[in-house]
Amino acid sequence: MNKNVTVRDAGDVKVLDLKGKITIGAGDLHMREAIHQTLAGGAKKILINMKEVTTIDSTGVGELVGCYTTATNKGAKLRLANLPEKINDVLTVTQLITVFDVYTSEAEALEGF
Amino acid sequence: MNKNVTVRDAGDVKVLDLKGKITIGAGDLHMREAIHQTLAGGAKKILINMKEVTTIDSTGVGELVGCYTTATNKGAKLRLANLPEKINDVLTVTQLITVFDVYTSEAEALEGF
Amino acid sequence: MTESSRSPVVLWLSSRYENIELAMAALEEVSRNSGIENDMEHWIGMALREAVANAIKHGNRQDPEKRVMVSFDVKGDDITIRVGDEGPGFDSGSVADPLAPENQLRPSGRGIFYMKTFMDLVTFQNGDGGGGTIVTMTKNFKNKKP
Amino acid sequence: MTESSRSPVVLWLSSRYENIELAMAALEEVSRNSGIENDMEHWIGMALREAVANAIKHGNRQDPEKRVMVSFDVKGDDITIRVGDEGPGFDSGSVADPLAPENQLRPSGRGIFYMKTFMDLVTFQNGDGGGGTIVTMTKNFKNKKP
Ligand SMILES: Nc1ncnc2c1ncn2[C@@H]1O[C@H](COP(=O)(O)OP(=O)(O)O)[C@@H](O)[C@H]1O
Ligand SMILES: Nc1ncnc2c1ncn2[C@@H]1O[C@H](COP(=O)(O)OP(=O)(O)O)[C@@H](O)[C@H]1O
Repeated sequence: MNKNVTVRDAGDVKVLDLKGKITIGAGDLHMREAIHQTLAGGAKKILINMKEVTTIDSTGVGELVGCYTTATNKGAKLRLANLPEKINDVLTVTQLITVFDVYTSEAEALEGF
Repeated sequence: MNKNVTVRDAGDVKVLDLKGKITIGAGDLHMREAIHQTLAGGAKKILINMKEVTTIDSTGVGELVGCYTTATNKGAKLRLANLPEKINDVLTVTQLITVFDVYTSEAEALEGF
Repeated sequence: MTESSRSPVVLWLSSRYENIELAMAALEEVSRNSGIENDMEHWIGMALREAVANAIKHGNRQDPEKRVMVSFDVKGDDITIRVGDEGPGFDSGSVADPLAPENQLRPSGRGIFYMKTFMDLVTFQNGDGGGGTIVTMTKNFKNKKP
Repeated sequence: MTESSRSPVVLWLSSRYENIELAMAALEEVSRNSGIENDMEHWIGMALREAVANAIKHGNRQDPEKRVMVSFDVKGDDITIRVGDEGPGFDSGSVADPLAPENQLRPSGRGIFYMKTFMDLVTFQNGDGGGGTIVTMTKNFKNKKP
């Protein structure tokens, strides 16, 4: 299975680059693991870069929500950036776009994080 | 359906560039039509450029054989050039590679046609 | 190809998530043969993913011996997709609304909602004797997306 | 994924040549899931094309109401593909040898030969009461190509 999450640092922010499909049985667990690891490492600011995500299903969306809750519960902040139009649509129809902290670019998301 | 045969002139030789799949229900009839048209137009030298052929099945091979026979019967010569390795293998196992006049490049095939 | 009924295709897949991609590959072929455009295919594919995932997860509980049936039917500008499983069936009327405020942060419960959002019509049938679920989803693929 | 049996997949296709590509798309997915490499997939695909084309052409005579069944089974390093049709059946023993000099320039008659060349084992069965043909083709996909 392709690892479709990579983690990098941008100052004190952990940036997770997601790639490809975040769908049941495919990318869903990698994202969760990566978030949990960065939180366990003490990160307080996490930025998820969705630029290269091609497809997300309800399981992937659920993972995003779960990660958001976990981060909040640990006193960390989670932001999303670079949502492709279709991914944006998927979050919009379930009214999650307002729940998440969404930014159009990585620079914008990092500013004042 | 994509037309996967184009015809061009190289001196007095008609060159047919085949492309993609020469398979049942797909590219098989286009090739036949193109050959018949060039023969009807009085061509005596036909070069089939196979460079861009990705797949050929037994129906496509049969069409090639049929075109060869038709051309020969009309007193025309037919040559093949630029066979990709897999296409070459397909003609080899049915011992057709020796029946056809096969050249590794277009230049070679045109020489002394 | 006649206008009235193109590409009837039926797949029987074992209950593994990786086989979702096979259903997607079939949709891709059916779309190509029926003139369904890429954007439209994406949204239909989204509904198909959800339906097959539910059949594997909730229906067949990932038992690879149990089969998921996926059929594609194109008539005119309508595509009808059926997804069947060998599971216990369920009452689609009592599924929680994922837009209700108390459900907004739940990590699950959005699949059927997506299916209904991206298709024109989605119906659920339980098999005879309560066994199995068949989801039937229809979409006019010449209409705009939701 | 257990080693012993991965990706059993069954397709039921209507008898249209364009559905050959659907069988190919399924093979592609099965290959990806089973670690079948590209070159090997190409040769197996060649045999699959021939088998499905024969089922559509000679078996079902292109009657779109009749179905072609294609199944994939991977056990260990062996892939077994079955292709079934609803045609009249035939005697595979009496098919002419395409390598015989008198057949070399025939425009047809090479399909079964290709199937046998590119797979390890190809067998034909006629259905009960003479109806239908099932071709079973097996290949050890870790072996080199012919
Ligand atoms: N094919 C099915 N068989 C049995 N139960 C199902 C099936 N599809 C859906 N369900 C039930 O409906 C519920 C809601 O499904 P869905 O909206 O897709 O959300 P999720 O799958 O995230 O729970 C599931 O939790 C399950 O109880
Ligand atoms: N599924 C089938 N049903 C009935 N007859 C078949 C089937 N497959 C093959 N045959 C018979 O075997 C012959 C040889 O098949 P093949 O080697 O594929 O060559 P071709 O299809 O070019 O004739 C066919 O012409 C046909 O008579």
